[in-house]
Amino acid sequence: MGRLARAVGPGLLAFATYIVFSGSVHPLDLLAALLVGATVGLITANLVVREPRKLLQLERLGWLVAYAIHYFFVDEVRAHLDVMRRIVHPAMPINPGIVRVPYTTESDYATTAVANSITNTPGTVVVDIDPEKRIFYVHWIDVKALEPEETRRRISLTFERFAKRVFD
Amino acid sequence: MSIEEQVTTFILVVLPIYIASFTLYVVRALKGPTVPDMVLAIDAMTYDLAAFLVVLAIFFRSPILVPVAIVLALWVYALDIYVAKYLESREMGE
Amino acid sequence: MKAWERIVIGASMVIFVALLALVYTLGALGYRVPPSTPRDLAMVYLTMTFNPSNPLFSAMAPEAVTAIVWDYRGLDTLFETAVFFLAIIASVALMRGVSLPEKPPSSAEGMSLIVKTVTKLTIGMILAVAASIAFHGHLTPGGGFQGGATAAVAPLVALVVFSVYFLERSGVTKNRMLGLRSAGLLGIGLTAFLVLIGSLLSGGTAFVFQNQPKPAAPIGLPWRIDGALTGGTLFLFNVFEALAVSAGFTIVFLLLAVPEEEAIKVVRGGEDGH
Amino acid sequence: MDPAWILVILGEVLVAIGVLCDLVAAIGMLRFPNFYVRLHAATVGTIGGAFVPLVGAALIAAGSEFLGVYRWFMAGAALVTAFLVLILAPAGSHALARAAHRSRAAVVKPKVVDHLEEDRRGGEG
Amino acid sequence: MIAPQTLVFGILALLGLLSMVATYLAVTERDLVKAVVFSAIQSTAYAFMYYLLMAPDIVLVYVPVAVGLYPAVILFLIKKTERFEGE
Amino acid sequence: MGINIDTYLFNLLIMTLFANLAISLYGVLARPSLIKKVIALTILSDTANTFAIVVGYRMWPTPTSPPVPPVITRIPPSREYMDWFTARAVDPLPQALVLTAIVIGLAVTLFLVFLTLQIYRLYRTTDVRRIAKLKG
Repeated sequence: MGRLARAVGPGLLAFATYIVFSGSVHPLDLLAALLVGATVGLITANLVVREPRKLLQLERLGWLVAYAIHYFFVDEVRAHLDVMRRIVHPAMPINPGIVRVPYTTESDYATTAVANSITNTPGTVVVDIDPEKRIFYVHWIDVKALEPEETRRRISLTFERFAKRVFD
Repeated sequence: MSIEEQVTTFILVVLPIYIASFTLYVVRALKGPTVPDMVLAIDAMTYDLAAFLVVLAIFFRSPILVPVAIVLALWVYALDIYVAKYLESREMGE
Repeated sequence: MKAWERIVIGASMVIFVALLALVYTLGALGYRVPPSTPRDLAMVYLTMTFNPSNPLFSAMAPEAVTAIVWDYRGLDTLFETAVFFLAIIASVALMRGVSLPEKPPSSAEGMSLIVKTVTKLTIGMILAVAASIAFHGHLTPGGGFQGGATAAVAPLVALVVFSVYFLERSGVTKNRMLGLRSAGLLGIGLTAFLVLIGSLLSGGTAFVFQNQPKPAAPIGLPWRIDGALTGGTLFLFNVFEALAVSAGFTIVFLLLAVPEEEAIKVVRGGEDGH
Repeated sequence: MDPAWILVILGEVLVAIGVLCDLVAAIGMLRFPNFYVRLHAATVGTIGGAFVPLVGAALIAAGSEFLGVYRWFMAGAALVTAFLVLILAPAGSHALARAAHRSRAAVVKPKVVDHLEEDRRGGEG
Repeated sequence: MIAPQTLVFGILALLGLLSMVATYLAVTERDLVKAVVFSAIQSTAYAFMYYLLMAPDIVLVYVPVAVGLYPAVILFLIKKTERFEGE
Repeated sequence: MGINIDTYLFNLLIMTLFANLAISLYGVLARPSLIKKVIALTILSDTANTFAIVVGYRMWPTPTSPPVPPVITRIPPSREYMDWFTARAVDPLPQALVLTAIVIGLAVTLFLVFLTLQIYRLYRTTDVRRIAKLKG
C-alpha cells in the first residue's frame, strides 16, 4: 500500500512527460501513457517520494508558482545583466573566491532546489556541499562579504524562504 | 507580411550569430587547458546547440526533427557526470 | 618508432587520400554529388512506405526508415540483432566467474546530494521520453534502436551517480537484465512468426516477417486501430527491440563497474589452476 | 490583434534574448582566466542561451500555422527539453566543479578567499 | 543576401573542418582522457552534420552511442588501466 | 561548366571526411596504445557511416526550399502531397543501413574493450610493443 501511494507522484510525472512529448491525446496514446506511467512509478517509487501526502497540499503548488515567477523575472534578470556586464567590460572586473553559505532547509528536495537556484543564477556556483555542517561552498564571482550570515543574506535567503514553503 | 515570411527572415538574421558563438565555444573546447575546461565548453555549447536545433527545425519547416534536441541535452549531462566521476573517485562503480 | 617508419606511414596516408580523391573525381564526372533528384530505388521506397491505394507493396507506416528496417529488410535486421546479442554474450563470457561483493549501504558512496536528487527526479522522465521515442517509431523519427539507446542512459547514470552496489541492492542485477534481454529477443522472434502462425491456424499460408496482406497470403496485422496508425508488426518490433537494446547495454555496464580486485582475483586464480 | 501574431512576436523576443546571451557567454568563456570563473559564463550560456530560446521556440511553433499538425508535438517537445535543461544543467556544472576541486585538476587562481580549501585542510590536519 | 542553401552547405563544410581538427588532436594526443574528450567534440560535429543532412533517425541513435556510451566505456577502461600512452 | 559555390562546399565536406578516414587509419595502424587504437577505430567507423548518409543527400529543390526527412507528415497523403514529398525527401535507404550499423559497431567495440581489459590484467600493459616483447 505504501509503495502504491508513493508510486503516484513519479507515475504522474512520467505520464505528463509522455503526453507532452508525444503531443497527441488519442485514446491509444493515453493508454500507452498510463502503462508507461504505472511502470515507471512502480520502479522508481522507493527512490523518489518519501511522504506522498505533500503532493496533495495545494498551497505548496501556489508557492511553487510564486517562486518561479519571482525567480525568473527578478533574480535571474538581475544576475544575468550583472555577469554580462562583467564579460563585455574591457577591464573585466572580477573578484572571485569560494565562501561558506549556511542553509537551514530540512528535506533533500528543498536543499537541492536552493542549490540549483544558486547555481542557475550566474555569478554564484555551488562547488561543494557539507550535509553534516549544513554549509554550501559557493564560488562567487564578486566576493562582497565573508561572514556566513552576511553571505547567506546576500546569496540564498530568498530562495530558502520559498523552498521551505514549497518542499519542507 | 505573413507569419511564415516574418519567422523565416528572423531566423536568417539570428543564424550567423549562433554560428559565431559556436565557433568561439569550439576554440575554448579545443584549447583546454585542463580537462574540466574542455568538458565545460562542450557542455555549454551542446545545450545551446539543442536550442539552436529547435529553431532550425522551424526554419526547415520539419517539426519532426525536434526530438533530437532532448536527446542531446540528456546525453551531455551524462558526459558531465562521467568525467566528474572519473576525476573524483578511485573506481567508476563506487 | 623509427624515423623511416614514420615516413612510410605518412606517405602511404597521402597516397590513400589521393587515390580516394581520384576515385571520387572520376565518379563525379559522370555523376553529380549531391544529385538533384532522388535515385530510382529511393523513389520506390518513398512512394510505397505509406500508400493505402496500393496495399500489396506498402508497409503502411509513414516513417520510411523504420519501414525499411523492420519490413523491407526484416530478416537482415534480425541477424544484425543476433550479432549484437553475440557480441554481448562474448563480453559476458570473458568476465565469467566475476561477481560483485556484498557491501552495506553507506552515505559515502556515489556523488554529492544535489546530483543524486536531480538524478532521482529525472530518471522517470528519461524513461518516459525513451518510451515515447520507441512507441511512436512508426510515425515520427525513432524506433527500437533509438528508444533503447535513450533508455540505457537511466541505469547508466544511476550506476555512476549512486554506485553499482545501490543498483544491485535495488534489483538491477546481471541475471535479471539477461532475462529481460532474452525476453526482448524472444518477442522479436515471435513477432516475426506471428502472421505465419495465425495464417496456419486459419488454414492458409504466409511468409516469415510478413506485415501486410500479400497476393498468396491474404492475411496481415491491422495497420490502423480506431483511426490511429499502428503500422502492423512494426510497433511490436520497436517495443521488443527497445527492451533488448537497453537491457543489453545495462549488462555490459554492470560488468564494467565491478571493482578491479575481484576480476584480478578470478583471472589470477584461473591461471594458477592450469 | 491575432493571437498567433502575439505568440510569434513573444517567441521571437525570447529567441533574440537567447542569442544575445549565447554570444556574450561564448566571449566570456574565452576571456575569463580560470575554470571556476568560466562556470559563470557557462551558466549564462545554459539558462539565458538555452532555456529562454527553447521556451521562445515553443511559442513560435505554437503560433505558426504553416508547420502543420505536428506543431503541437514540436511545442511540447521543446517545453520538455527546456524543463530538463533547467534542472540538469546546474547539476552538471556542480558535479564538474566539485570534481575539479577535489582532484585539484584546476587551480582556484586568482582568488580572494577559498574557505573550502581551508576547511578540508583543517579536517585532514 | 546569401541563399539559405549556400548557408547550410557552408555550415556543413565548417563542421567537416572542425571534425578533421578534432580527429587529428584525438589521434595524436598522449593523454587518453583528453583524447576521449576530443572524440566527443568530433561526435558532436558529426551529430550536427547528420541533422543538417536530414537524418533525424541517425541522430537519435548516434548521439546516445557516440556522446554517451563510447566516452563512458573508454573512461571505465582508462580508469582500470593506464592514463598515458607510452612513447 | 562553371564552378558552383554549393558544389564546391559540398566537395570540401567530402574531402574532410576522406582526411578523417586517413587520420583515424593512421591511429589504428601506428599508435602503440590499444586504447588509442579503439578510439581511432570508432572514429573510422563513424566516418564510414557518415559517407553513406552524405551519399543519400540531395541538392535542394530550389535554393530557398530545404529537403525534408523521409517521413510522411500528412495522413492520409493526397496526390499533390505525394508529388511535393517525393520532390523533396532525401534517400531513406542509407539511413536504414547505417542505423543498425551504429548499434552493432558499439557492441563490437564493447567486446574489444573487454579484450583490452583482459590483456591488461594478464600483461599489466596496453602497449602493443611491450606485449610483443613479453610474449612467452
